[in-house]
Amino acid sequence: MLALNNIEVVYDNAILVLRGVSLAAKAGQITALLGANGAGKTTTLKAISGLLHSERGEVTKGSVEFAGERLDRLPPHQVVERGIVQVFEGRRVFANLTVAENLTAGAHTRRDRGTVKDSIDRIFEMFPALAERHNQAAGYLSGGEQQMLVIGRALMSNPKMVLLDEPSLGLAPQLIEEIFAVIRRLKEERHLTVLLVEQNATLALTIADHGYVMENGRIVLEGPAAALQQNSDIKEFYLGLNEAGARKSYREVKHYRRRKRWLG
Amino acid sequence: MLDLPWRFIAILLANGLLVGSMYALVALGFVLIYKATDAINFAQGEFVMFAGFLAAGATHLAGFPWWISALLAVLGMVVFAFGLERVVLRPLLGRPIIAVIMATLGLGFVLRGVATLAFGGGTQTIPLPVGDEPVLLGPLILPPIQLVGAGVSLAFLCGFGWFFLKSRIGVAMRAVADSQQVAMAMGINVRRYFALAWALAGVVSALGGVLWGAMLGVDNQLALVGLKVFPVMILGGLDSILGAVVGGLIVGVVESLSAGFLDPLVGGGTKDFIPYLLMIAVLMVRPEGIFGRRRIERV
Amino acid sequence: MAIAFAGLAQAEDKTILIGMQCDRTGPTQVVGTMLCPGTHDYIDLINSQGGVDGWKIDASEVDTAYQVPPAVEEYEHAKQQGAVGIMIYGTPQTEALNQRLEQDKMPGTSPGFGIAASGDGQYYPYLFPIAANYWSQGAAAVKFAKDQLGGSLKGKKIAYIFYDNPAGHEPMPVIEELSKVEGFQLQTFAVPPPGVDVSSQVLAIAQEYRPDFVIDHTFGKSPALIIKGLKQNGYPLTHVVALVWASGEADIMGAGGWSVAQGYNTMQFAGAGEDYPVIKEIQAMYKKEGKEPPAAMKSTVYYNRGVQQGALWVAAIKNALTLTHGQKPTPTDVKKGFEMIHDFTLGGLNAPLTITADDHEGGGWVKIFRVKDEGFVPETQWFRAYRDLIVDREHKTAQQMAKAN
Amino acid sequence: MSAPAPIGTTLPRLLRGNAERAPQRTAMREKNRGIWQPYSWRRYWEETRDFALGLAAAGFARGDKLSVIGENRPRLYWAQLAAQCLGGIAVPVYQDAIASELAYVLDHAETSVVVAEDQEQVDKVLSLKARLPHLRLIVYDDPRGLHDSSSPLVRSFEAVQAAGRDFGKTHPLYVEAEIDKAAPDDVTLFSYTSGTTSAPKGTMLSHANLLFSASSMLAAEDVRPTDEWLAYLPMAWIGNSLFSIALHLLVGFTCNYPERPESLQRDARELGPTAALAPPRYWENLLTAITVRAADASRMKRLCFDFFRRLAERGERLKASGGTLPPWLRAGLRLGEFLVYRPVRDQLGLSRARWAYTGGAALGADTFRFFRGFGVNLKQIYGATELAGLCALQPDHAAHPDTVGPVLPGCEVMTTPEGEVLIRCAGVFKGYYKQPEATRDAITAEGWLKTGDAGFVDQHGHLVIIDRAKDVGKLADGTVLAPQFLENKLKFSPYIGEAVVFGDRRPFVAAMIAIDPATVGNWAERRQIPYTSFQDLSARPEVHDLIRGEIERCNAVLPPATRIRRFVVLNKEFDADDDEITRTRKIRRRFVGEKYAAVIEGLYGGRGEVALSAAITYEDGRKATLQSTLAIVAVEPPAEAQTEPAYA
Amino acid sequence: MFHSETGVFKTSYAADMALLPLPVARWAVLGIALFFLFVVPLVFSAYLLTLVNLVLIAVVGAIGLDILTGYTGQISIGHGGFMSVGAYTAANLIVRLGVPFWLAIPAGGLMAALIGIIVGIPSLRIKGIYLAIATLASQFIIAWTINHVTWISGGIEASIQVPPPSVFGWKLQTPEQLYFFLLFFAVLAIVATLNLMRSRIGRAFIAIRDQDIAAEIIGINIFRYKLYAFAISSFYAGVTGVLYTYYLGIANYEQFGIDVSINYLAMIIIGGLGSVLGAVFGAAFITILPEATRLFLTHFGGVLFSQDTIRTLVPNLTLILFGGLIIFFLIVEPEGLNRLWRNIRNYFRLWPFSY
Repeated sequence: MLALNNIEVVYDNAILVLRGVSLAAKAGQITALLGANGAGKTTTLKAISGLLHSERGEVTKGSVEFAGERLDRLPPHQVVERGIVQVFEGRRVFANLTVAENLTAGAHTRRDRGTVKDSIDRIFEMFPALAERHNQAAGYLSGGEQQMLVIGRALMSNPKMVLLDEPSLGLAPQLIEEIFAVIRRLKEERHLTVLLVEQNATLALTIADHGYVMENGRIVLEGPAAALQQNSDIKEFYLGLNEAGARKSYREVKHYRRRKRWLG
Repeated sequence: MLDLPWRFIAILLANGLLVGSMYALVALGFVLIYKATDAINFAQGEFVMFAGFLAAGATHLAGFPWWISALLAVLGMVVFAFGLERVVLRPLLGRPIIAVIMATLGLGFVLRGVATLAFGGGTQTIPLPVGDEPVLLGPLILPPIQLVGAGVSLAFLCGFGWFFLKSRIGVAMRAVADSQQVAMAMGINVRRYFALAWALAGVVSALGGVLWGAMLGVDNQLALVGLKVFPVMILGGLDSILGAVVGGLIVGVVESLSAGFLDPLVGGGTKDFIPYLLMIAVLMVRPEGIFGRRRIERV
Repeated sequence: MAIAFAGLAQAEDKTILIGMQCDRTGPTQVVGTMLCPGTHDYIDLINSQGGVDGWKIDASEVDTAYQVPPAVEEYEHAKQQGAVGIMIYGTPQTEALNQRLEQDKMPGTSPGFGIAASGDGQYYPYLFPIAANYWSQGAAAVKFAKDQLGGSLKGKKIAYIFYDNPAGHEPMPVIEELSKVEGFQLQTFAVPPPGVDVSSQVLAIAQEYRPDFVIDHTFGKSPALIIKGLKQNGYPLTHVVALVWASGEADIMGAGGWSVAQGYNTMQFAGAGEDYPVIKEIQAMYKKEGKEPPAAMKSTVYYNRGVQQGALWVAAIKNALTLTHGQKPTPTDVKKGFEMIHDFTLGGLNAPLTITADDHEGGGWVKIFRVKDEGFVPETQWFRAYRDLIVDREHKTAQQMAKAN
Repeated sequence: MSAPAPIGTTLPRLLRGNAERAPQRTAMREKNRGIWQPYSWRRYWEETRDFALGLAAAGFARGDKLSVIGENRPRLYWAQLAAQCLGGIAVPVYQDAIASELAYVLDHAETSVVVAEDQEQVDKVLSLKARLPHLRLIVYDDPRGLHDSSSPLVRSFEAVQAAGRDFGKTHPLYVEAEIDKAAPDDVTLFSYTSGTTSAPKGTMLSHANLLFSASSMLAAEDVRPTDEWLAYLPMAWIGNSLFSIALHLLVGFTCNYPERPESLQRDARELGPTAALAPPRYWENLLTAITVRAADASRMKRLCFDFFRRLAERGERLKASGGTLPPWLRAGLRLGEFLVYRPVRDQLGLSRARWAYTGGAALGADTFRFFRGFGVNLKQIYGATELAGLCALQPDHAAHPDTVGPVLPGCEVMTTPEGEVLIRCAGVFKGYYKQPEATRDAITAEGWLKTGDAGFVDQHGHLVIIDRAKDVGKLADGTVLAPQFLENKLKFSPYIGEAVVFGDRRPFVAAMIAIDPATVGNWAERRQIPYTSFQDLSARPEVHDLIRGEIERCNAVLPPATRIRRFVVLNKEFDADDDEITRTRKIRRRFVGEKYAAVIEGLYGGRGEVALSAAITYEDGRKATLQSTLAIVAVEPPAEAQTEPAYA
Repeated sequence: MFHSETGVFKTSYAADMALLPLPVARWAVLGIALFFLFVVPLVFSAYLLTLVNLVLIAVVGAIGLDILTGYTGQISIGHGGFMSVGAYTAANLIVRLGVPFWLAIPAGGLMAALIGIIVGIPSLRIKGIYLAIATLASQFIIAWTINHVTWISGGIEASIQVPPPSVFGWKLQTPEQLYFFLLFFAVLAIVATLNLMRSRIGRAFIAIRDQDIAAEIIGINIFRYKLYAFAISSFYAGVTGVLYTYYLGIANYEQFGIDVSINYLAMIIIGGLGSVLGAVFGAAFITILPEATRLFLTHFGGVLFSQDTIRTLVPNLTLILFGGLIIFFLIVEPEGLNRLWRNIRNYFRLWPFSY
């Protein structure tokens, strides 16, 4: 459904952030994109959603194709119109707008303005906590509620595909489970295609169908989620497990890293 | 009862309020742009001047009646603002604040040069059909042009306020103001809204240009109105329309009173910097201005 | 060898160069854009008639935007190109160039502005105000008020509204001194630069202080706004007298036109209006060339002052050429030429101006024109007031300055 | 050139002598946070002495072994010298060795003290503790993460020195006395051979061995006390011990240590070493980097570079064939020197280098010519661990890609009827530690060292090395095949990272190629060829076409019989962790042949693809298996071939 | 291409901080020094020297503003005010007490620094645009004070005439004499700033500019360093004011209006923010631009326009060029002339590669 072909992303005409990144997300599946901080995951999402332009970034080579159409030259609002919507990490609500206004803003690209109200109601059904606070400024919601709001807001555009950036970041474990349950439900019930960027690889690989690993702006490994869960490097570097399969503790922090092989 | 010259105070107050509401109109131009695009338009004064020149030029060079001239000024400023946003401001998106400040300052110079070359160096008038005979209101003597100006200003300020709060475009504009990037991700064509904000600022400038131009006459110096408006919008809060109104009124009154009472004591000229002193005092207490929104800094 | 752009503009053989400064883009551009064309037109007129004893005059103009550094820079430039003198524009510029003029023995003119004390030719040998300075203007305004108010100012209230910069302050001591002499009450009202907003000052004058007479010494936009404001507040403009830089057509137009400003008294050191032979000659020159006379000519007050400035320079050069017997004059020759100007009226455009080695002001003559119908109508003859007091003041100040340096 | 007088001294005595003669001269510089911190000879000596005292205090005695493990750091040198001062033996080991390798060497050498660079190495050694019964002490240099190490074995370098100074108070002149006890013939260094063929062997080298090599080198080459030497080679490599210890002590030049391996290129440029030694791999990588950088430069620069590169190559070929350069070419080269060659040398940090060596393996002729053309005085040297590093080098006037120059003064050379090169000199080693049979296999009764290399001496008296004797094979039709020659030709292509060529007793020549991920990745991006990982990239048909093109270019200058007819592109890089290459990056051809036997069969089997099942070893010892299918690509024979003689 | 960087390494931190690590740079600086010491005064006409002198004065002010705005990230639209503080302080000292220049200049600078600190106090609470406007306010307040407090302004004319500076009894009056005087201070400003920026204070400034909250976290007392920046920057401005005063022979606050503040901002923008060299380039560029425009149009504009048109064209075109160039640089080359220079330098430095 979505295919990135060998894209190169350059910021400020000078800083090369992504080199030759290619990946594919199949319709109705959850595709996980793993990698350490600064590996280029978010940049990849922005290359898809067109938001690079606003940060002086540019897809200088390669192409992004969605349902057979080139996306890489499109401005973000046209990408949303094509059915892809990005959810930022860090729960970026419109803090000064109310919950309802946030959702209204999410439906900006929709032509069928009459049904926006119904959609808002459906979001409220999905997230009852939001309904209670529909008139409150979104900035005052709790972290979990804000995460629900940004997902709900993204759904307001009736997307075919959602790019989810670190939905678990900074949330309590219980909330994370809740959010991931929602993601799984969206896939199963709405047949939503999801490209999920996560540092929490354990979690991501449990709900994903396929996974990619990025490092220094390149894809270094790909494979079905189940296979990746078994990969030695993945275990070591993303699942945080040592040989014995036990979790490493912070006391064992090392000033060096093991050589990675990235062989699948 | 204190032995104060009450009538004089009333006159000063009225004068201050009238002038202040016209300040508010020019400040609105700043606020619109700042709210939507995070940019400060240091050429707002030159916008007003340029609009004034357009209106005066249309009257004097082409002989149009005042209302066509005013309309032409509005149209001209909208077209100009659109073009400006595209050519100058868009490339500067996301750049440090000083870049936008300097670009608009530079723009100011260009506008001054162009206006003088195009319309000549002398002072031109905009003949609005407003009489010169003062309006007597009880003890008050009110210049009619100021009354008209204040009326038009307040009407527009109310209109804009409603537009922002209630309309779908208003919600989108506020979303853009809240976070450009997120708005973009929601499919809001941020550039279009930037252009819209500049265009609206163009409309406001055109109104300001016609009103202030009619009051002061149109020449290069009209741009200096822009300098008067800084304390207005900072006092009110850069991103608040209500703030622009209140700030305008406060500055108008403070200026008027200080000129009336302080000037004779210290030898004059206080009204130029008293608003700035007030502004600094307010900033020290509330850095975001009276109605401004506190911005949360992310590390 | 000197690298200079001078080579680009090799002066023709028989050309006398005058440096000319102007403000066409700065705060006083309203004046500059009207005045400077007048000077150029007069010099063009003389050149078109074959120049002065066969010498063409070249006034090389530079826009300083009322800034001092460009003025100094351009002065040096003009000096290097061999200028015989410099037309200064602006009071701060005059002050900055004063020492240089003396050092370089280069005459400079500052008509109607500059250092008031420089009327004293002993202490300011190379500076020529060649028109009534601010002190003379202030004194004349008081005299005019006195005459208008029936010959006595005792117990009367006079408002002095001024542009709040050094030039605006300048006449103040004289007027204050006269208030003691004449026994009137004086209150001052400052208009802060850039003077785009005078409403509260006008209110204070018209509504609060309510003087018997107003002396207006403002520049730029302010005069127009003051006229309009006083009018709107019901104050009679016949009781307002403006000093020379608040007395132009632009001020009347800015206020809303002749009809608004009816009765407004303007002070001039060059005649207002078009009814002078020299203006007619310039118009004829344009006609002959098949061109429209410049728009600046419509603004007779400033334009005529420009013409006057040009004419005085031409006169000085003519005198200098008699000293050199037709040889190219030096700056010092031109200085002497200025000091030989005697009873120079320019067909009534000027007061009968006489410049001597002692008196570089030329007598301090002014004339009041009142706005009537669609123009300026002379209200007085050429006159001057409290001359002894002014001259005395010039001497004292000049002495002080000389001591300080 | 006369044979150098035998040097009857030891390394520690040289150190002490240098410290006395020139205490203030700079002996070492260590780049730390951008600054080249200098150490004087006195400091070198004093630090070494203190550490030796500390070792003595810890019970380190004559004959004990001390291992250093890490990047080039002054302290690791001090530690080696300290051990040698006490009559101990220094056993440097490869810092990137995986656990099993390390365990083998440390155990085999019976190392009692390990001086490790940092936490990583300490952890590695600690994890092997159970397998190292002789290990008594682990000393670390960089304390990060080690301050509160719970192991009683672990101590900081400073702590050992401090203990040593205390020991010194009660034992004045202890170290000096120990130094004086030593004889030049004492074994002082174990250099574990890179072992292209089998498990590493501990080559025992004496002071005299090392100093012979160093002094004969000194006789043959322009080495000056003012030289700036950059020590970045693996410490376990004999070449490094020879240059950075023996020659350093003998000549007294300055040894400089780069900040980190990653900053080597920049540090080299800053320092501008006046002489350089690097293995072929380094020069190959450098050439690839230059080619890529030149290709990425702006048009004007690129045209300029390309033009003068061709000119240089032309000049080199002319010179090699003994022709004289026409005046226009001479002028062109002079212009090129100003416009391209000197700036490039400057960019590489080679503009001060009077000479540069490539050694340890053969360097492709094209690469060799390239650098010479660019004004780098690149020369081949030949040596072996068993010869304390060095036995032949090219004089300036006879640099040639195909020879390794005359043997050094004091060395003798002969070839066996089978074509194996034998060397005899004072540098010949003392034997393999604990392996007398192997020693007997290596040294003949007459004291000749069997180098294991096939070669001959040409008419100018220059030694020519063809390949490892065991690797030289014959095609089924009897054509002699020197795989290394072909491999070096292949590796001249910037796209080919490693190549292994087969053909012994086979009907034709086939190759296994590992692509250079950087350049091929770049190439793929430029051509809009999508790929995800290295594996994916290697499997791209476009990449196969690219490699086929490169091979065809290579074939064009080969005799038809030795042309490569089929190849596979491997989907992993050759990795020392997987034993496929040595730590000095030489192909273990035999091992590779066994490991990839299935692939090789596939290459000759005529099928279009072959299944690969390759074992992978992780650094910490975990193993995994890579399962995949490789495509076998056939190379069309070129229509018309212009051949260049291959050594056969 | 023309020089070698191989073998240029540092064995101490002092060497690492050296201003001119590369031999080629040392030669270049020597060449420039010879040019300014001999070629300029001997070859340039008095008029060109006048221009150079103005550039030299502007260099001091531009560098000063760059310390605050370019290096520390605090925008000031009030530098004209600080200059007038310096000018009047010095003028009063010179005229009333007969203070020599070597006292008057630092005194002017110090007074300006004091005022700068006061103006900088709001930077504790406010930043960015708000601070910019607060500095603008200071400009108005300073101007008003000078204009109205005759004790400062020396009389209602608010202009103080100042005798030329005298060095060992020599009065410096001609452009040639003033040239060396001003050159000394410009060079002093350049060298002092280069050294300042390599110091702890300089690094703190840059840290505050780049990420003030992060700077605070790593223990930089932001407020104190911001005040340092204001103080140092306004010290330079004060010195600039004194130099102007000596140069013009008059202290006049009207010469230090908002336009001057904006001019200086334009200098550092066009030159390239946060670079001493950029400030020098910018100062030269902005000072020469109007002259160049005028000379060009008066000499070559005659082909297209009448002299009268040119007289109106010149000043307005200068304005348009001035504003247009600011915008142009901001959009096309935000790092200014300094970046252009570096690009040229790097082109050859990396020759024959591009990185």
